[in-house]
Amino acid sequence: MNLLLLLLIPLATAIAVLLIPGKTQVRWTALIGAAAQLVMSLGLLYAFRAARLSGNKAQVLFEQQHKWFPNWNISFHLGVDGISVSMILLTAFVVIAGVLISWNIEKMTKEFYFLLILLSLGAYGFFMSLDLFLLFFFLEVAVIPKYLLIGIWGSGKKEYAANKLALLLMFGSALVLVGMLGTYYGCDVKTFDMVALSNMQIPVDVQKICFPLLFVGFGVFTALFPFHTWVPDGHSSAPTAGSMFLAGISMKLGGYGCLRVAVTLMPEGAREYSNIIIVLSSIAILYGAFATMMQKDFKYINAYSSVSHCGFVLLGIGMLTKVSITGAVMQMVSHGLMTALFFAVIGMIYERTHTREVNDMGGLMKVMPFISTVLFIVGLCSLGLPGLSGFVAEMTIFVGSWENADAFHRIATIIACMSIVVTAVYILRAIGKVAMGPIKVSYAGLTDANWYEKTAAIILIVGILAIGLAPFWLNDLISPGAEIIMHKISPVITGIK
Amino acid sequence: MNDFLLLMKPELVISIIIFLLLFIKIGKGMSNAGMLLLIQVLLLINFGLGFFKMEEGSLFGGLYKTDMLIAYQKNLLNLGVFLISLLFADWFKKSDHLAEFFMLMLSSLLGMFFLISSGNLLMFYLSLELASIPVAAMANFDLHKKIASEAAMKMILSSAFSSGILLFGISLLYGATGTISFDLLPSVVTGSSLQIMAFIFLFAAFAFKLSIVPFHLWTADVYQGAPTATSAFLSVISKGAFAFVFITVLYKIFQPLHTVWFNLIMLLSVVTMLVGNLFALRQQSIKRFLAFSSIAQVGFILVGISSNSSAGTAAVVYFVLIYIFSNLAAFAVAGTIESQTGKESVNDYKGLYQTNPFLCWMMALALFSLAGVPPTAGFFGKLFLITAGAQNANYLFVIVVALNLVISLYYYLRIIRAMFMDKNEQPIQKLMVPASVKLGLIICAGGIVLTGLVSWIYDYIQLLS
Amino acid sequence: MLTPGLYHLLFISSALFFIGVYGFVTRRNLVTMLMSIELVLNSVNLNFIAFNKYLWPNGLDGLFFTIFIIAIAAAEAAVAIAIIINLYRSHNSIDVEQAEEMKY
Amino acid sequence: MPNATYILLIVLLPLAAFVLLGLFGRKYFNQSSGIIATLLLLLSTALAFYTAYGYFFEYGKVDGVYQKIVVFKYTWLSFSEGMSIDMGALLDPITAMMLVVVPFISLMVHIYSLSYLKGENRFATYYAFLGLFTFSMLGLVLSSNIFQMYFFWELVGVSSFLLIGFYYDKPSAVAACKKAFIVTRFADLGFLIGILILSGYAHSFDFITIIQRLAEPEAKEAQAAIAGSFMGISALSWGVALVFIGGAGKSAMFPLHIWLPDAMEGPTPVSALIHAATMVVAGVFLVARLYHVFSMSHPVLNLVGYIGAFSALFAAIIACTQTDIKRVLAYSTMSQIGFMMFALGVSGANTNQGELGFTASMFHLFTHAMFKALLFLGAGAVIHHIHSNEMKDMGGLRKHLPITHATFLIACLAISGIWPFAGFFSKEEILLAAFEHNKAIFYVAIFTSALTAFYMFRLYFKIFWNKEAQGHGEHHGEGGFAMMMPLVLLAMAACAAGFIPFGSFVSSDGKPMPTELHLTFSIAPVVLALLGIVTATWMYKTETGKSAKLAASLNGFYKSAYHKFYIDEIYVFITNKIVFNLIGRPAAWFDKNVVDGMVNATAEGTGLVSEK
Repeated sequence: MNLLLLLLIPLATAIAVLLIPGKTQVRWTALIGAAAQLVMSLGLLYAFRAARLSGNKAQVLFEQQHKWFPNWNISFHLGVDGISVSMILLTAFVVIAGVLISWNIEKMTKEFYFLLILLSLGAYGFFMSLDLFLLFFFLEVAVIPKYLLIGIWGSGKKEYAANKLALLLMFGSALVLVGMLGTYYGCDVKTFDMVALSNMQIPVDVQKICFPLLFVGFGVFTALFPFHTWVPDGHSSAPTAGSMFLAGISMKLGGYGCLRVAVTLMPEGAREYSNIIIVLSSIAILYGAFATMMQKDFKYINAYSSVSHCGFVLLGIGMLTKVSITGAVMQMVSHGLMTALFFAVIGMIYERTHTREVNDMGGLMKVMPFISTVLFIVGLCSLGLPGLSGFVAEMTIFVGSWENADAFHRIATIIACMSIVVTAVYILRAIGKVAMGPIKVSYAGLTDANWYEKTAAIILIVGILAIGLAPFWLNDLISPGAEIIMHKISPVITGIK
Repeated sequence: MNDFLLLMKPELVISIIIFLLLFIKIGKGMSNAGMLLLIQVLLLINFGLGFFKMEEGSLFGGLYKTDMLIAYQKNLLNLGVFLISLLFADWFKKSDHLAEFFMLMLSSLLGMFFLISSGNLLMFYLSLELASIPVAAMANFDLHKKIASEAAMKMILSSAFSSGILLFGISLLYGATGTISFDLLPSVVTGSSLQIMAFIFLFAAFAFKLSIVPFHLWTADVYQGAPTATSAFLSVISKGAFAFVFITVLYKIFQPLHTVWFNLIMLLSVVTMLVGNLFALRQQSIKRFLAFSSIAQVGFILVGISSNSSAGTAAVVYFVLIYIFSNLAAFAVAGTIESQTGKESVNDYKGLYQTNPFLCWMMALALFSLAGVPPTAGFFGKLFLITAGAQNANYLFVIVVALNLVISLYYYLRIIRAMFMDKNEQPIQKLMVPASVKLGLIICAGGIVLTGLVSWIYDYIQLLS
Repeated sequence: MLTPGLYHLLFISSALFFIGVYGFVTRRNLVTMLMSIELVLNSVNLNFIAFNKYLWPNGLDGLFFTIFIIAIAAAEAAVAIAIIINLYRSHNSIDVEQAEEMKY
Repeated sequence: MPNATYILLIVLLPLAAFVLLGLFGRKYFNQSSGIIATLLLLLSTALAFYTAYGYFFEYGKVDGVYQKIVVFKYTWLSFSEGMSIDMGALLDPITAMMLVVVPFISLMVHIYSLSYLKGENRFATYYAFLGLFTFSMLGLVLSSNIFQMYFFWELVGVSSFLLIGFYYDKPSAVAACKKAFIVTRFADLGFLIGILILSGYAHSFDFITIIQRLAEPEAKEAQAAIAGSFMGISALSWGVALVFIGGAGKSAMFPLHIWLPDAMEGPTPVSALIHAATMVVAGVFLVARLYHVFSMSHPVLNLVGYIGAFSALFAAIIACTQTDIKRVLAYSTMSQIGFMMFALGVSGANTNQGELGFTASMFHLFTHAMFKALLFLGAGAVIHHIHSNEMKDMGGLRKHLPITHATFLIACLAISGIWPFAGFFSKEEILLAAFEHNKAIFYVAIFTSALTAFYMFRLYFKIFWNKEAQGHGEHHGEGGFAMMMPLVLLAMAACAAGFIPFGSFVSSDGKPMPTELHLTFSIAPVVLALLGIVTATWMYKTETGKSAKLAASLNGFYKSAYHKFYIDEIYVFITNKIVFNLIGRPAAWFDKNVVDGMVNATAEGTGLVSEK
């Protein structure tokens, strides 16, 4: 399995999209590219499992390293472990759904798809990088397409939202940059290579300074309280596919970065600050959920709920146990799929009703059974219904968190658990208002989903069900990766106790 | 004799071109388009020739020195001038005195070459003047424009004044050490108070030339008033040349005073960045905007310089290369629009994308590169500058620099927003972009994308420095 | 009779320099400003000569420098005057206060 | 040994019905979908009966003790060594008993609905939901792992949500289904935390392991759980108490009962299946499943007892005042489940021998399922006939609906505890268990029992006797074979179920439990029940003003009972005024103005600086 292919396919697609004339051709090109990418990702999953089954115990598989700015000890170093594979899969699913859902974009179609694919390129690269610099490069690659997607194709306060998003994310990456440089110069051996860095002991005082920088930096991407305010505005102003990518992929970059860079490289720092992380993420979980309850705009509902759900990711990471970290990654995958689907549904409904105020809608089940059913499924997934992916992820985080036996961690866990009730309240409220109840006269003539909307929704639902019904494969994928991380952290934790 | 020809090749070629132009002009002359084409071809040849036989050596008893890095730096400047000849074709073709403009510009370039190659303060001063004075004339090239003459006036006065300060510094240095040779100076610079005073005068002069805060006041007016081609030349070529020579002066001559200038540069880099960024936030004129942006960029260059290492040198040279591509592209778009419509306010750019997508993409690419957003080369350039600078710096400094990246992004996005997002009832009409401008922009775009991703370019520079 | 020593010359040159700087900063007439710059340059000339003569009499560095400065000052003045004349044509004034087409 | 494939099929056949009908039902076989689902369920029921038979009579008993048999177990999600969510099937007496109850009632409801919902637009969807519910409920009772149970617990909740909200365009139905889901969800939070606490000490999610480790006073895990304390209460107590909250939510125990009456917005057969016979007893089942662990904590067991008893009385009082017949039945359900709960609560003094309360509770669960399903289906027939839920629209229906009338009467007698109907036997055992262990609960129970008889016969007379309701002529008859057959079958079960020697099958320790009748003890309850019936006859057999007078004489009390003691209003106050206004709104405001404001202020500050 050559990982470079995973970068070259989107690149080739992007270039093809730029060169090909005609909107229909552009759409199909993008779709074919996304499909190829999905096939590649599934192939990667297969190859990865095959390699693991055949007893390959290496930390990262399919490694490849090319010379790239050797003077700074930077290299083009790619490789995947189970965590990355699952994130790549997530990306592939969301991308193809995003491409499909934007089928009816008429304004600057070519540019739209180009940016979408550029964004996905950044995400793929980010998840595969084993070099800090490369990782940072891809992290930033993904920022500007978001800005443009929101600013050009968005709605509402789009310029304000786009600016806020770009600046806050850049603020985050600025912190990451500083943390990265601190790490680079703080070690005896100057290198950006993450494998090399993780094999050496980064001095404790460097960790104590750089860990918060890196964690907060990445945390901004994943809606770390109180840097989450780009989330509601950004998501709600973005076009449908933009929101899907933002919440589905982009927020996961942060979580992945927190885990892969901050926690893995700096266990001492992680231990030092884990309590703060837990407090902040608990706040985000509950506070995000309560704030969601009060929202009336459908997109805001999902955006705030993303804040709450991403709180789980950070909570899982902050709890620093193997199971909770596994859960955090699962939550990233699950939330990625789910929230992408949620935004897709909101987009579909908005296309038809031209309003996002939940109070203005009602009884859509009658005219759009498919869309409403998808809304039910995604809503139930969001509130953690068994059989769907959200349950698996949340439970794993809860169980993992509970492994910490002291009162502080347990109370935090219970606080996080409480969100399942609040989530149920706002999800049901939204669904009840939108899909159920008597239908408005003006909506009686609306039509159900088109083929592309259906396909997009079904692809994402398949992903959600695949995790929700049979989580063991995902667990098998992630858990060894989490174990390696824990392997680094455990001596630190037990050493202190 | 062979040595002479070989080592001074860049200067000789430029001189030949200048004279060639002069003869043609004195002779029966040519049509503007033909002349421009000729110039472009000549400059291309000049650029190509630069890569032959880059060697190390010195002439005239150390007055003139060259080595691989210096030759490379000259190549960069050649490239920039060649691009200018392509990018501002629109304006050139309309100009009455095309040949003169290039003669002036090439003279200035010649001065810069000597400046980079100078091994002696006298040579340094002479070439500095040769590099500066023609620019003032270039600034006044739109004779009928009021603001052009104002710009030229500000340019020449500030340039002359800074020369005066520089000379005063040099004279003090001479008095304190008794030598003006670059080779001898490092061994005699000891850090006496007179030397520090001389250094400060010298530094101030450089600050003028590089428009480092607080000596930046002339920059915006000159950029706005001068013809866009001149502003581009000023902001890219002359900045680059001065940055190169600044490094030489600091690293070679004033190495013993390292502790003195290190903190000064750190402080000034942050201040320069902040001022550049904050003023750029609220500019309406695109050229003024680019002026403040280039002030901020100088702040970043200073970060690289502060590293006091070969990595810093390499990062600065690399950054200048990228800066040539990015800033020239931005100026070219602004210049093309200005020369065809006379509009140069950010508000005029609203809705530009609907009519001129090509120009907008080029502008966007250039601005992203200036902002340091990947995958453009500007990202790498900025990052290496910061990485080099972080070597000796503390966290606070790096954080402030990194946050400046965020602020700068904000105002670059302003232009992007105007072009791509804002609605406009009457956007600028569809413009005819001349082929050479297109070619130049595409070269710039290629440079912006590839210079970063293809790492051997940087490796090569690092090898030289 | 008092022979002028290095310090006298330096005093004069420094005075000239600062007078020049002061003039450049305060005067509003462009020609006067140009004259101020000439003062600065001449102070430098004086410096070089003085240093050469009193401190480093073995070389001629300072002397040469002075000659070049004088030459270049002339060139500079020529360009500057040309520009000022042009400015005068368009503004009908050589007062810097009048040259404020460009605003922040 | 039991055949794993069969057991798997029991669960998966309803799921197959759900998937098949859910995906393709509306398009391809709308009206035939009922038949398909029913046939699939019939197969499942047959297999379930076969399994239950096999367990009770062939392989379940080893050395005279019924064993807990794990038929199969697949690791579904493995957290760490020993901690994993397994999908498995655990067979023990209560599971086997539930394997009889759940598919049987479900099958009856399936058949009944064939006629009841005929012509309904979303017929296929309805059956799909029924399939989903049956699947989840079967999965729940078969769970071998506490997390597996939670998994199906939630699924049961959601299928209940879907079925209550089946008439989604009725605002009241929407409100009811949301309420049901959210209230039970709130209770599930307790369940979840309870699971975390218990499994945290037991280091396992496996039921058998948890019971082994926590119900054995000598085991080190149990000692740790007892020793660990929070706010002066042992961790074990916290754990089981929280689990009980989960059960109480599902089983509509006070104060988490508010969703149950509203849930009657669903189609009536659904009420019969979910809100009478199967889902609402899941809480009882849960407590029974972890009975041995509950026994380790007497305070919690007492809590279970008192809450059960209070709910029984509370619901019975409200039931006397309601006029919607389904609501009366709903409150009666709550009351009966209260009986089951306190039966569990009053026992458990020791774990070494069988407990009468446990057996009685399970017995009552079994019989109650039969006659309560019957009552609901009967009520459904009535509603089907006159298209109203309100008592005031009814009366004198015995001539029009003879079969319904007869079966309804049987069910009323059964629930009132009149010999020889099923309710008599199970209720006697419960009362006996209460009498032996806790006199206070016993008196409440016996009073409630009388009250039960009173309100059931109030209902009965109001429907079938009393005044003649207007204009029956144009209505169709009783709804055909598909509706009558389940009624008759259930009535037969309600008559016969009491004679099953239940104690020899189901007991807390697996050994047979002697359950003979104590005739002398039975006199008092039966007499009281008869007294209730007589009172009801006197007041309601014909249209008289006596009931109104009585209501007037108890004015305040009657009013508050009629308004369900204003519990709903309290909830509304808490959610609207406290949760929404005091938490939600400030959170949203804080986010919009403070947190976001800081971000904007930074941006504006930078802008201001640049303007000088």
